[in-house]
Amino acid sequence: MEFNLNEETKMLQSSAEKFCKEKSPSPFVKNMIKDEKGFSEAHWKEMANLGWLGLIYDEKYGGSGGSFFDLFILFEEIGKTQLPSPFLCSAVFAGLLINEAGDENLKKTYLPPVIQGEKILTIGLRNEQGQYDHAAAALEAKESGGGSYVIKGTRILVPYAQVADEIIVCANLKGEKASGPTLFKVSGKASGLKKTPLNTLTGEKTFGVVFEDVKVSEKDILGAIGKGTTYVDKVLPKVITLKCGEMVGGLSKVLNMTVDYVKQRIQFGRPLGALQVVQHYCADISTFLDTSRLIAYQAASLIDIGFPCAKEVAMAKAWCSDAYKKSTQIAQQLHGGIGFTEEHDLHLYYKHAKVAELDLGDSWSHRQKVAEEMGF
Amino acid sequence: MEFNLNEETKMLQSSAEKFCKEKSPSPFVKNMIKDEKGFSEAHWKEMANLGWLGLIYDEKYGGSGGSFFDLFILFEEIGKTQLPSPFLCSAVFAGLLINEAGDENLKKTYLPPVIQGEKILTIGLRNEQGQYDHAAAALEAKESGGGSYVIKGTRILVPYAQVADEIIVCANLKGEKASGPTLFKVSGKASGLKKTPLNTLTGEKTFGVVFEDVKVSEKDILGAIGKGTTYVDKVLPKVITLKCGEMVGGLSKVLNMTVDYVKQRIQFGRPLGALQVVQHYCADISTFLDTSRLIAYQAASLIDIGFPCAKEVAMAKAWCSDAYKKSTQIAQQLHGGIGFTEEHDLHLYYKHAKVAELDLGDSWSHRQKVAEEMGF
Amino acid sequence: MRFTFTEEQNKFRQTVRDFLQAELKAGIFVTKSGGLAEGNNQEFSKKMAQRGWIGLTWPQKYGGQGRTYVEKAILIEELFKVQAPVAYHFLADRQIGPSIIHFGSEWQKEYFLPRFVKADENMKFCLLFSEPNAGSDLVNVATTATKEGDFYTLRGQKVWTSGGHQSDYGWLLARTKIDSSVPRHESCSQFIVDMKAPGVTVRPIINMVGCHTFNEVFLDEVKIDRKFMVGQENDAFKQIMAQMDYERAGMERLLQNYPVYEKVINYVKEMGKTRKGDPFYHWVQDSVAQLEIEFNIGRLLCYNTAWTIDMGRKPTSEAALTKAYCNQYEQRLNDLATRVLGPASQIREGSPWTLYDGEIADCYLWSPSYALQGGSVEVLKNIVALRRLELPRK
Amino acid sequence: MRFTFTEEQNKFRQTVRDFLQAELKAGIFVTKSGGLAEGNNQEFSKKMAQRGWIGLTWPQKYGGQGRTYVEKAILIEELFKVQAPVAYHFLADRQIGPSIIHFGSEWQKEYFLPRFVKADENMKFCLLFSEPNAGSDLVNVATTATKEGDFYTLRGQKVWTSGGHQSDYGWLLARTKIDSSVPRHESCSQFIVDMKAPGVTVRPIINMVGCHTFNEVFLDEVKIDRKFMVGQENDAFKQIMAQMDYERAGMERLLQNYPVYEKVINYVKEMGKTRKGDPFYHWVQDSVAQLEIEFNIGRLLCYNTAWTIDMGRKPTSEAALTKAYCNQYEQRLNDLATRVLGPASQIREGSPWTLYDGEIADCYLWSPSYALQGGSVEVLKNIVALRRLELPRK
Repeated sequence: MEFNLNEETKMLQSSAEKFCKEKSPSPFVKNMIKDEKGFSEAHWKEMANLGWLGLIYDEKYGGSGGSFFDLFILFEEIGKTQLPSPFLCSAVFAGLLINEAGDENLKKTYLPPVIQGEKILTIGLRNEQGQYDHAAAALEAKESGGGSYVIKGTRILVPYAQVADEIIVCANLKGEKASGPTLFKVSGKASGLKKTPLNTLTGEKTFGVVFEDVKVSEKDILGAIGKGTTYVDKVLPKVITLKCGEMVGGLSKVLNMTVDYVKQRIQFGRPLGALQVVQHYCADISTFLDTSRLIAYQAASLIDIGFPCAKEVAMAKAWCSDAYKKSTQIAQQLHGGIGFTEEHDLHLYYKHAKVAELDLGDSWSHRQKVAEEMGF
Repeated sequence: MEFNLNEETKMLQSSAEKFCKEKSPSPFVKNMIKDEKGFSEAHWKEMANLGWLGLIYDEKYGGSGGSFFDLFILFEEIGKTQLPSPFLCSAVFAGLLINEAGDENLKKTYLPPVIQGEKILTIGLRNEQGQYDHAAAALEAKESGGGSYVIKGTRILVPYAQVADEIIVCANLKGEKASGPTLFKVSGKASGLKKTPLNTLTGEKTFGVVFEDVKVSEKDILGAIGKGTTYVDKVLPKVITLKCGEMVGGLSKVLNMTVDYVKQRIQFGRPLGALQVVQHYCADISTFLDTSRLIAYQAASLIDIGFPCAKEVAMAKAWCSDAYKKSTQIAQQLHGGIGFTEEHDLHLYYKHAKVAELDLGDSWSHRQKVAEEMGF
Repeated sequence: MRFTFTEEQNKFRQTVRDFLQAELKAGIFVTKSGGLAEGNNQEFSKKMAQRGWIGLTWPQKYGGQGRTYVEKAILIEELFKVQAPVAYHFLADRQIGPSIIHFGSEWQKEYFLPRFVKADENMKFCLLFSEPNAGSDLVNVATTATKEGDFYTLRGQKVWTSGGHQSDYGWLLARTKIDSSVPRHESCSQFIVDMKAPGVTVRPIINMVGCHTFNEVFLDEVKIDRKFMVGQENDAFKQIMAQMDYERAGMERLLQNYPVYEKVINYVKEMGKTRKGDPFYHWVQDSVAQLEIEFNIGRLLCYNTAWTIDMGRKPTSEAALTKAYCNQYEQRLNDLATRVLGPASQIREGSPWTLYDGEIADCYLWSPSYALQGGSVEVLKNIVALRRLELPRK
Repeated sequence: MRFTFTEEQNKFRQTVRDFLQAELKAGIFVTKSGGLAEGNNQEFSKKMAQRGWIGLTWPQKYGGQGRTYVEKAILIEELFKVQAPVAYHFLADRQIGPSIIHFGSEWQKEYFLPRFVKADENMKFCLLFSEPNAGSDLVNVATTATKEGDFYTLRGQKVWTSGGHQSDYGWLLARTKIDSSVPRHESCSQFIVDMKAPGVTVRPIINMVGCHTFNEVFLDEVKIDRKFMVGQENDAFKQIMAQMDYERAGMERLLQNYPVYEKVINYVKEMGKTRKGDPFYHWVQDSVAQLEIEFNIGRLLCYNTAWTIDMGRKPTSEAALTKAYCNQYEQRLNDLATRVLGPASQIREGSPWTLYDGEIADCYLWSPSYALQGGSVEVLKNIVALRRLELPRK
């Protein structure tokens, strides 16, 4: 048991902190909500140049073969300022799926441009209720002869679909020889693809995508037919853990904002923060932060060293979901009116906490996984 | 909607309050825990003379045909001082079962002595896990010819079994003509009956009773064969609601004790009750009390006027179980060391809250009933 | 004790319900949470006025109906269950009218009360209490009202003024004695301010839902006639105490998101048809049953508070306890709703795949606001501790 | 970051585990929650001493092993998982020893430390801190220690003295300056008191579990040699601050009811074999999964606190936060256990149909006591707010 970051990680952390603070102050984040793209291409390039996008990939694809734990630290920093970008969907989720499922050729074709930020990929794994349904996908792929398939169905909450060069989906393939859940990549410009921007709580760019008989070929299949669920389940723990990183980052910002506010806000002739009830609320947020960080770091660190950690990942997401959300609710209570305004920054985190809770399984669903791992 | 007690009820309440305070100060209650009988026969006689035991029964059986709501008020007062007696098991639970299921002859034989406190009955409806199992009783009654039956099995948490003249049970009758869950009364002195005192959290007198082929006759059957579950289910809401009365009484005492304590206890140079966190805890207990009282009064009042109120009863027990228990936990926290001693009275309520929670269904199980009533 | 309604009360409820159903059918309004914030509809208020439903509890000599607060609670319950657009008259009905009845001058009574109960033009009120440095601690108000002959001159700034941009009058708290030797709570007075008077500037505050309901109000040398002062000079805090009870007491505190609750229940019923035995369904039904219990208790608390007023008692601690309870209930409701309904509940109004046209998402955003008016949960718990339990201040 | 143990640590854990399993098999003790309160077994302590497991983290020159607090946490974890009977040496090992090392005189070090690490006869300690009017606010202690030549005379009364009736020495906090112009926290000193000295009277307090662990201790003109004063005169509070961190920091705070937790988990596993699909089972597995998460987090907090000490940092806020968290976890555990296991869990030791011989019932009764030592949850939250978050006192 050791609870300190190593020197290299600390350096990465402080450069990431600096980057996020400089590039992503809250007015910028709020502008991006109204922006059509929803992120800055300039930042995106810089993130690629800093090596962030390729951090965990093999050097032969242009990555730096770095540690997953360091990637987690990046997402913690990103969460602090809510820097918007397709990092998670493109260079993590899609990239890892390609890395996991793709053959060497595909990897060599796709990973380098993803890592360099030249291609943006995204993920369409959520059904019309917003649930990940790769185990029994509502999206269908039918053989249409000559090694071709036709994909039909709907995906929603597909991040950055409007700029995505490819969308990776898991479709239920019904073929003559082989069938089952299968990963496909679909060109973002494929005909039959209808993208509708969705206005959500956070305002992050996300889309509903309707597949109206979209044609793909067998070259668009990632990995083996029928193995889609397995690939996704292999990659998901990493995505979930990085989402926890984002949440821990957000939570730490909420604590700082709140403590600062109650120190300077004068009420009844003294700082709000001198009231014992307020102090205990702040201690509660502080406890939520410490505990969330520990349990999330644990998941990241065990993934990093390749330790089996299905339970630890589930514990992290279950706990962070509740802790972050409750912290933003307490923070709202302590901020009073000002925290409820658009002008203030607190709402960015209040909204992020709710959306992050609902993404990739809330605390209940991850407790189910914990229960499973406990042998219940 | 009217939230005041009528004059008659108020008078009953204040006389009950006086009785309980005088007869059942905490040293008495604590002595009764060590006492073999566990209650005072003198009190018992007085309760009968005051008309408490027969309050809700018809005048023709020696009752006073009073209101169920008034009975509830009595139990609230009893809960305040934790006055121990077989009131609930004998004059309520058993009495109501006889009233519900018995024929006129049986009622005339049994209700008057029960109401006069001359006979004590009790109830054996809980299986070896302490669960009410009348819907599928683990107790068996087999025909043994000549209108006789043999009862076999175990009941636990049978209150005051050592002094009970009769124990009412619901046994699964397996007969040639008729079968199913059936109510029997079993003489407390029947051979084959083995009673073992159980030491429980509260120390209320309660027993494990093993039925080793206890002989009963068809005269001992209450009501119709196969209808045992129905009778019990009809009476249970009343018992549950009176248990809520006990809990509300206990809760109100916990609030008073705690508020008094934090007013007089000096810490850091001022009363503990001047600390904002302590004030909020007390406000929480106060809220638990008001809400518990309202929801329990509602159940009692609707039963009183014969309104269908399965949901209201379930809501009352669900809420009171949680509210009372949490209040005793907060009270312990505020009392510190002194509340943890045997000398102090708080533990009586801390223990009572837990036992009352576990009796007759905890909050989870009553929420299930609420869900059912909601059409889920 | 009576936990049922009288026949007369049931009839009254039915009358209200019939009216509302007819209005709904006619498309006068739609049922969507947030009615209080958005439903500014004088025409609708006029219809209510015609039925005597504004000033229901006020004495008849002021145009009221002299009916009970329990009946008022029934009225509010029905209005809020369907989120009727009552914003035009709501504040006047709930607290401005009663304050004028208790503390107002004859002129004020004669001028305002009949207009309130008729929902006349230009009678929408807002509250000018909070200031940047006076929120929970209202005694800190810095806005001054300086007497100059028959006039007062107002100088200062107010904030968090709900509906300030749509209001004709503001109900103002201002300092009338600038003397540090006088206790602060004995140096303020209340005024009625014409929001169109020269020197009044209203600036919108956009909230995190993206809506404009709050405002900043700047008072720059606003001159008002002394007849617009309410009650005794420097007596504002005594008056406000009573007023606050009314502000807190109402059934609306429980029902601002009632349509969400109804939707959740219906959703779970549907779910039960196909998913019995599913662990998620079991979690959901348990959670929603808990909400149902909380809701029912909240309702009893509200009726109990109304009844306390009917008994002629000050409902200070009842109202405080009730509002704290209801605020927390509504927050739990909106949070749970998103989890029961799942990730699509994050999609807002106007987008496809949204649930109930964004109502679930919006209500989660509105949640923190319920505690902003009429006292935060913390302030309300203080009141219960100090007033009811009489715990020591020091 | 490393969330695994080194090979050496794993080996150490295995050694401890093997020893404990052998002791269990030999019937030296049984695993039942409450070991700390009841397991006063000098023979067992001696066996631990032989293995170097008392004073594990102390410098070698005082007979310690100079090992890390993380290793200590491993040791404690294994001991408490099986509820080994460590009460004889526990206090000396956890906080008396470290206090003597930091603040004690050479004589005290030479006399006590070697005897501690050997678990010698007559070396059981108790804490004489709390008084009837000094609980969370220790600065209020009224017990006095008056210097008279080479002696101090003690006069006063202590309370909530755990194990006072079995102890050989008491670690006392007393006032050494009776001068109201001196701040209270600069007027107390610490002493070691022979509990058999004339004038010391120990009176049992029976707790609500029905057990005798607490005591009142009366000090009636107790004379002690000045060599039993620890550290600088009037410097007690500085010393206590450090001592408290050790008192709060330990893994034992999470594990006082570990056997209950283990039983609950096994019970649920059994239940799953027959009741999958049952709504109650679903509620239970969800609730216990939540406990599992809380338990795992508590464990990380404890190791993190240990590691903080190993890094040479004062773990004040970590220890406070950890203890507050663990206290609450244990209370939830014991409460939930009764509900998972059902009504029979109310049956106590010795009665038939009891569950686990009354352990579940007893643990629910012990629950409120965890917050009584080392600071209530409220005091600990104050520490987090003031020390870590640096919120203002006034």
